[in-house]
Amino acid sequence: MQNNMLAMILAGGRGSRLKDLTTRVAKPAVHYGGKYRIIDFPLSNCANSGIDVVGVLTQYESVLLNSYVAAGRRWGLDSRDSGVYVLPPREKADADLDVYRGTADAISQNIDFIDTYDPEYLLILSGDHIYKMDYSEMLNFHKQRNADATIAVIPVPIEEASRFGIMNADAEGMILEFEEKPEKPKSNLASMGIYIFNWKLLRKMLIEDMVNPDSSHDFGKDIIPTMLANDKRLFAYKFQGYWKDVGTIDSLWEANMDLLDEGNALNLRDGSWTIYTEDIGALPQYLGPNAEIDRAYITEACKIDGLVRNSVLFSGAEVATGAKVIDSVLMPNVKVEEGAVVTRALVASDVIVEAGTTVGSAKSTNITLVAADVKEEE
Amino acid sequence: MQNNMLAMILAGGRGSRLKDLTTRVAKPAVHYGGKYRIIDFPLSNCANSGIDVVGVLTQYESVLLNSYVAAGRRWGLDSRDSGVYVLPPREKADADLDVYRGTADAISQNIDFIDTYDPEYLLILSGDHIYKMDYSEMLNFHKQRNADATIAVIPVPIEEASRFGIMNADAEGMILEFEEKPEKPKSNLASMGIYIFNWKLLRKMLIEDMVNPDSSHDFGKDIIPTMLANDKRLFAYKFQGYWKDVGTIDSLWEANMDLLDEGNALNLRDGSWTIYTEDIGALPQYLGPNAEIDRAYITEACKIDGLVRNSVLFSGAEVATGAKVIDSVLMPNVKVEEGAVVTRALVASDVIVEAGTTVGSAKSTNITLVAADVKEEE
Amino acid sequence: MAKAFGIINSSANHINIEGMQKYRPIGAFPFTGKYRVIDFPLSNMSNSDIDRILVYVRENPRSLTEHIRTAGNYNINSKRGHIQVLFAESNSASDIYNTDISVFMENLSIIERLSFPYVVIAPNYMVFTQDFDALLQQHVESGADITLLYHRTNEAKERFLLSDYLKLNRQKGVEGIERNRGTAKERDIFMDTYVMSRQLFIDLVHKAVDYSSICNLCQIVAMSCRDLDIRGVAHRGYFAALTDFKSYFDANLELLDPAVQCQLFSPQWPIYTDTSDFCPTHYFAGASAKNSIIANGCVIRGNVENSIIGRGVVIDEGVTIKNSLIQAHAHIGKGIHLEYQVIDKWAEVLHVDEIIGSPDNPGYVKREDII
Amino acid sequence: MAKAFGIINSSANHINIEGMQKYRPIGAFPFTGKYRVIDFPLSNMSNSDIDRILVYVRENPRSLTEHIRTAGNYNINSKRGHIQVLFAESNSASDIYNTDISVFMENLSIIERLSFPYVVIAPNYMVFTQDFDALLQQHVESGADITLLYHRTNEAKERFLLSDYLKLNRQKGVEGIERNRGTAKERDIFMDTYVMSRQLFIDLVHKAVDYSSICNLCQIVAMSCRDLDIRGVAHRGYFAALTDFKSYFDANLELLDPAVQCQLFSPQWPIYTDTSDFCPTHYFAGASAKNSIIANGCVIRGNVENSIIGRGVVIDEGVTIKNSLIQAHAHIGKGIHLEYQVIDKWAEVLHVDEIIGSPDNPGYVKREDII
Repeated sequence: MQNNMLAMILAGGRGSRLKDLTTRVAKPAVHYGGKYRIIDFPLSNCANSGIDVVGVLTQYESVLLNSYVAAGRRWGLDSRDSGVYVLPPREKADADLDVYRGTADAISQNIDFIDTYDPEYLLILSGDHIYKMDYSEMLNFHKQRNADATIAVIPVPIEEASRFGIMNADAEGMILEFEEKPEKPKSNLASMGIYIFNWKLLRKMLIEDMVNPDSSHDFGKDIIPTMLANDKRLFAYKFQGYWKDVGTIDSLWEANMDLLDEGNALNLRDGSWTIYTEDIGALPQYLGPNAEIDRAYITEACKIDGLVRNSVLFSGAEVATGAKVIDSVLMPNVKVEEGAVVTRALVASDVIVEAGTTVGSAKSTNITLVAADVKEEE
Repeated sequence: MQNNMLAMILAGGRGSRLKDLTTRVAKPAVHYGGKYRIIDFPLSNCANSGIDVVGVLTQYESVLLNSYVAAGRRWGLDSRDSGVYVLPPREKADADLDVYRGTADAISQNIDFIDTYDPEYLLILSGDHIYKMDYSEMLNFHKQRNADATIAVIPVPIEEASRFGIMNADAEGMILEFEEKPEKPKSNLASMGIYIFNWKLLRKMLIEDMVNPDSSHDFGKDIIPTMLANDKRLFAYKFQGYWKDVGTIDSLWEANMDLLDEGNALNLRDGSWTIYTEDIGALPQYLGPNAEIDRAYITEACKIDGLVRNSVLFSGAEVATGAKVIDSVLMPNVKVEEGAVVTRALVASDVIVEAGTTVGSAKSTNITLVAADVKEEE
Repeated sequence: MAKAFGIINSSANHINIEGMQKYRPIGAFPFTGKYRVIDFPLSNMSNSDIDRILVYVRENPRSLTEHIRTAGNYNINSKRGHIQVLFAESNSASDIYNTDISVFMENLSIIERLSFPYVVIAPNYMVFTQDFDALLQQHVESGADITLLYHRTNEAKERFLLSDYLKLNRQKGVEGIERNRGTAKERDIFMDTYVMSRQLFIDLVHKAVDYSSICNLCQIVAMSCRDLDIRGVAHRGYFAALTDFKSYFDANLELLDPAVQCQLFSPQWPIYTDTSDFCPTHYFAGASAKNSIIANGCVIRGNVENSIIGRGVVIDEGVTIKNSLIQAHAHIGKGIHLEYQVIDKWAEVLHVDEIIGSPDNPGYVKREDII
Repeated sequence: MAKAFGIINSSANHINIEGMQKYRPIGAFPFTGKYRVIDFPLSNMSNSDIDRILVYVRENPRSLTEHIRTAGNYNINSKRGHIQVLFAESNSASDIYNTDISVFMENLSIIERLSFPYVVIAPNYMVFTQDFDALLQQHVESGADITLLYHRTNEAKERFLLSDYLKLNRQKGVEGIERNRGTAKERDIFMDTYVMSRQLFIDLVHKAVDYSSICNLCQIVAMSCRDLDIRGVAHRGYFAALTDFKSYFDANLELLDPAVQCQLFSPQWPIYTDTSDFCPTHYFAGASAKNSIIANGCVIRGNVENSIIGRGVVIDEGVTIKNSLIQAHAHIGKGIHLEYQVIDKWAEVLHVDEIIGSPDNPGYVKREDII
């Protein structure tokens, strides 16, 4: 292990506010940005930060997610001593098969896995955020502060702070207080759900937490408060840059639209911090003789012979002659047939918008989610 | 998928007759032959037979097994469209988390995984047998016979046949009858637990079996008899060669000892059918100035300055000056200290046999399992 | 599993694609934006279950060696299979000694240790798809000593002028292999693709060496037409021989026709290449793109028509590009007008107003040049 | 993550290991049975978090290119990192033009596109372990322009006679780099290992090219001693320079001493190599092996003493092997007696009774020879 830090990604979320997008796949496997899945971001961040071993804690309906992350070569995490390991709940000699009871419990149930690598530091990540971050710099910060735990934080507008876990820290970054969704926030530094712990200390605390009947076995609700109560050295590491939790259809659409902006902060084209993903074997995008493109983010295997304006098209999306796609996101393999019009919509994978139909509206407040084929009414 | 066949390895067995060897690892992860683990055999057979995708169905205490098989590069199963996928029981939208109820249920619960690859054929293997077999030839046999299912069989001494599932087949190999552990076996062809099914048919049968309250959800007890009862075309594919189910300490010891024979049928040195395994980074074996070697199978990272006779030494095993290892198997990282004597024993990983002690006996009927450090009595 | 190993052969030294070939062998040339020419023979072999492949690289090995280093990208089991590069190791006094036969001879011990009974040999400068396993089966069943693949054309007067053609009898027996000199309309163009037993291949290598130090494989096979049973098998589908600058240019632009795309690319016969990890292509307001193939990672603010754009290309405001190939990482600066051009990798076209070529005489801007 | 990329340099053309070097560069030579010489610099870089590595191969690239093709074997992230081979692409009229500088010049655009501020350069013909990240840190903190690694010896009269040494002042400033001519007992042998900024490296390449077409890196650095702040850092631990047949032979046998083994191999600093997938070694009744290092995959029926046996070697009944290196896949036939020999890969020693060399003059049997 290059920097003696092992990463664990919590990827068990159902993401039920993403509605039909997550009935068959877990939230971290949801598509984003034309060719990516959300979990590509923490995994690529790990690869680029020199982390060799990543455990992915899955739970709900995870066959697709499991297969997806198991192919560690996508993120270069397939060298001699490295790997991406899928860790669902499992039966043990001394315990029956049971679901993970909380974020901390998911780690506790995998202490044996972590011990195999004997890491000095444990990095805990969430599988459903979009951002680029060098965890090795966070680790340097952690070491310099001689911290017991370091929590990445991001400034949020103070009026929204009550939706987050808020850190109150001193000038050095030492955390004095942690409040989960405070009514009257004292600071605007929200936890990003990214933690570095000294493994030995965390291991001890997790073992205590597992048998604590009053614990909900959660990092934010139980482990961090207990550490603070025990006067441990907790530090807030301030992150600057693009960070998005795409919890709803609207925010997922918006995060995709962000990519159309000149100089957007995520900058997926930056070769020094590439986000790696699945490789698809297909022709590059083909634009037919009638294609009209105006502000668009388009990837391999798309075929376009209609109008695409202000939209993001995922692998294999097709826009037939005379069709119009405006202010919309087409997920993989969506077909918009001749003359159909899609406006302010997020069209789920494999959906066919039949010839001549219309979905979405320029005037709607919310983004229309199109999760089933659109047929002409008779 | 090169030959349109996907493999599923049943690797959930506890292997409790292997005693202390399987308290921490599942049976398929047990060491064999100096540098291998048992599951290397089906996985390497898959790789060498041109199978690209392998699902490994794990259940009990599988963290080590999961991490081990997840590194698909060990068997070259890490190319673009290939992979080794660990499939423990999991929670679904329509079903709670529950253990696999039988061999057939383990497949049934992963129908969604298999469907992703849309295979024509499904190969079902057991994770705990030692043998080399070209499954592509078995598939050719299956296709030529236009079979619905093909079961690999091996001739066993007729007096032992009642311990096995026995196939009664006609001259063409068509199975007329299947008897699980028959008192009066009519044939000596024992099932090796290797099946090729036409996936579409099996899928249908598994869905029926899942809701059948009388079924134990087992291939041998339920699926195969039902297929025979429905007049499906089942064929027996006769295997010639080395095949061993190492269910007990004695048989595991024996299988290791087989490797010492001139021209043993397993022939691990055959470059045309290599068994791939974990790579260990260490010096080759070093034999000191006092080493005496006589009939031995010794691998990398061993250090020997004593006597080794008629024995198999696994990675990192050490035999100090003046120590003697006779008719024994030393699992990884065993240390036999100065002057200690090990005879007719199987010494488990990491055990230290302290200086001057003696374990095992040339006269014992059974092989001595040494699972804890041996200290001098005071 | 196929019973053959594969060899991907280099173009002989009479073939030279001006400009671009200075930097890499034809096998490493970009094709349709994201592929390289060698991806086609490699994918043909991989899809035909041939997973042990020797690639002869005559010159400038770096880019090709880089590109094919990961067998896994071609869906080849990395333990069982292997893509191995054969270099011309002994620097000969003159390029005429630098033949495929001399490299096979140098590496004969490797070939002798391969336990496959057959070999399939395909060229690195032709683009087509072919199931080699089916071809091998046909070869074995026919009882022929050598099977050669050919493509029938009725444009032999204008095209394939640097290629050979097979003289076939009515039983598809090969009576000779000769250079196409454009004297007839219909020809069975030889696709430089051979199937034979490994032993016969080894014998032919020895025979060629004994005959002449500059004899190549095609010549020794041509000379053996009387002694051996050599048969032709017809290829169907898209076929391009990249033998000079114009044929390379035309073959690329031909792929802008969706009907041609379907011939070469089908879901049943995937063409593999290395992963680029480029983000999608970003079109800004004011950009336009018509009848074009555009790879990922581009930033497009100008106008593109009838062109193929490689990975990571940057096209500034007001640019017009027509009937051109823009290779990866090139940069076309504001307002520039390009027609019938090949802009090589990493080139920057910044300080000109326009470069206009013609269909018969497309232009070329060198790799890494700034103009 | 280290802030440097790595270059593994080839030995200059005054170094030649007779016999073996005909078949592969020194970097591809076997060392202690299962490793190759280049595994040491590559593992040093990988363990130092240097994951972008250029390997210059002067000649016979095949075996080395094969060996290092999978960065993952060296525990390098295959997306983030990359081992790239630089070939001498332009065949020069004479070998004297075939210098490291000429290859760096040819590939300067690659080097210029790498965004690392520093470069660490290590040789492919020396065996040692060194934390390059610590060396880089020392370099940065010292403020020196160039840091050179050296090994102090008091055997300079007899050893390292083809190596250079550093003329150091009391502040470890390098005042000159000169060939060790065996005129003094104590010397600070230069380990051909450099740390400098990428920009200075590029400047030096240009400077060398301007100075002379056959100037190499060591020479241009030596000439810069007055103008630049160049400092030496001492290396501790095992060090071998493989510069002729005897030094190669001796360095291997030296590793039979467990104390020397510990110096070079430690669990904290793993040495990586490619996987062989060989089964364990099989000793039959009547075999014996003492004070030897034996790789996997061997079949041993004879007697081995003070020797190093490579992978897959077959040693028949009645054989006696003493003080020898038997390279991979060699076969020693019944009853044969070998002393002080290097038997190269795939060689078969079958039709002789004995070959006895001496410590000062070990013998050599060629690759794939049958004798």
